[in-house]
Amino acid sequence: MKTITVRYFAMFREHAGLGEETLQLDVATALDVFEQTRSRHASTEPSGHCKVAINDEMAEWTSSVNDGDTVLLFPPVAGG
Amino acid sequence: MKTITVRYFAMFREHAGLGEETLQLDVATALDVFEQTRSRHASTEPSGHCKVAINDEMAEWTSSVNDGDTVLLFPPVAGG
Amino acid sequence: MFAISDNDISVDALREQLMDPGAGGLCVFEGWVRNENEGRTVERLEYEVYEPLAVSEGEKVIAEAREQFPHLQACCVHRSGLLEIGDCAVWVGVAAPHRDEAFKACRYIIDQIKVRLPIWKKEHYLDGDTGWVNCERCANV
Amino acid sequence: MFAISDNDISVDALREQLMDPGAGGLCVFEGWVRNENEGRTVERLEYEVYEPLAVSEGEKVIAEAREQFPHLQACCVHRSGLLEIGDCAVWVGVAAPHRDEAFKACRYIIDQIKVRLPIWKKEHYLDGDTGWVNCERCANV
Repeated sequence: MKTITVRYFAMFREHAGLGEETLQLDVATALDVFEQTRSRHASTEPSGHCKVAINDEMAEWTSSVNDGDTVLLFPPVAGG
Repeated sequence: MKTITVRYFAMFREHAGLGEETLQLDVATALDVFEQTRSRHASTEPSGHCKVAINDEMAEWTSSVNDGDTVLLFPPVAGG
Repeated sequence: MFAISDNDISVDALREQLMDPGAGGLCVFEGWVRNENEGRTVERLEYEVYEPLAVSEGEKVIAEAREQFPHLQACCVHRSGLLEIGDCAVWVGVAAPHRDEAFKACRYIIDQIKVRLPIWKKEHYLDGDTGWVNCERCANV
Repeated sequence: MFAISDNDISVDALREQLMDPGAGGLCVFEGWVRNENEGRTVERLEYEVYEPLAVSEGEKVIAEAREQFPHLQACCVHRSGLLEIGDCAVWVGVAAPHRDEAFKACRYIIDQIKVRLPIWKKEHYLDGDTGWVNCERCANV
């Protein structure tokens, strides 16, 4: 088990009802975090449309997460 | 012979030493006017790089000119 | 230079910042808040921005444009917070020796900014409803 | 709207004129007077414009852009007379529902204006010489 801080943005934050939480998760990759918290961010959006960052660096879904990492889950962006 | 008013612009005006003159010319087309006044606008520029207007309407080199027309000879343009 | 702004974008100041006696052209793109999206009347708009990553990713986009088109000056500011119809949501300006690179670099920057930066747009509709743009599926659960 | 101006172009007023609650984007191109052309130092620049035909041909270019890309607002002003380094020689603005047509129409207008309008540019060089741009061959006789 790893201690992971998960941050939710925009729609994900509204569905989770909170911006951030620290969880004990059995995860290897960013995608694992996305899937294990899916019910909280109430998303059926495929991960391909979403983005992820780890410790304030843009990351891939296949990026590995380590104990103590902060994982940021971004729903589909819409700048401009 | 036709009475044609010829107007010179930019470099053509500077070489002609005047902006406008009325000439008696034996001409059928705008190109004829260009060629018969070539020494005045001191141009070796091919007509293809230049433009012509007749009576304030853009015209083709093959456009015919009539007695009393004003022919405007434009050296290569450079807007913008 | 890339920045996020909570206040009205100072279009004139940004334009002046790009002035350069060696530049022959400036291409600017401004994104404005429209009164309509996909058939619904929009009353106002809200941008949520995760600023640390939006800024670093925005700077990266500008650096990429400068790599592809050397000798250009580029600048972009994106709004956050609540915007009204007609407000400027994003300003991109590129000054370059010639117009071709100014247009291409400006287009590159706005295209990338729209898809890469952690910025989300919530529309407030006339009927009181709200919706996150680009997030129809996650909104439907 | 196309116009020739003997004075500084009022960039802000032109931009405001294009504002439209249905427009999602504005693309602007400004041509600036550079301090250099083909390796020679330019001190200032002079535009000669044959206004009646420049205006009618400029209006035609804008009408063509509006035919290709419906629903856009477009405006262009070109300077005449003496300009200094850094001055704005031409301003083209296009507001449209989406950015793709704004960019394409703006590019179409400036490209056509540069080659079709009866406007001539005389450069005044640092060494006191002058030259008509694009007219190297006729200058050599």
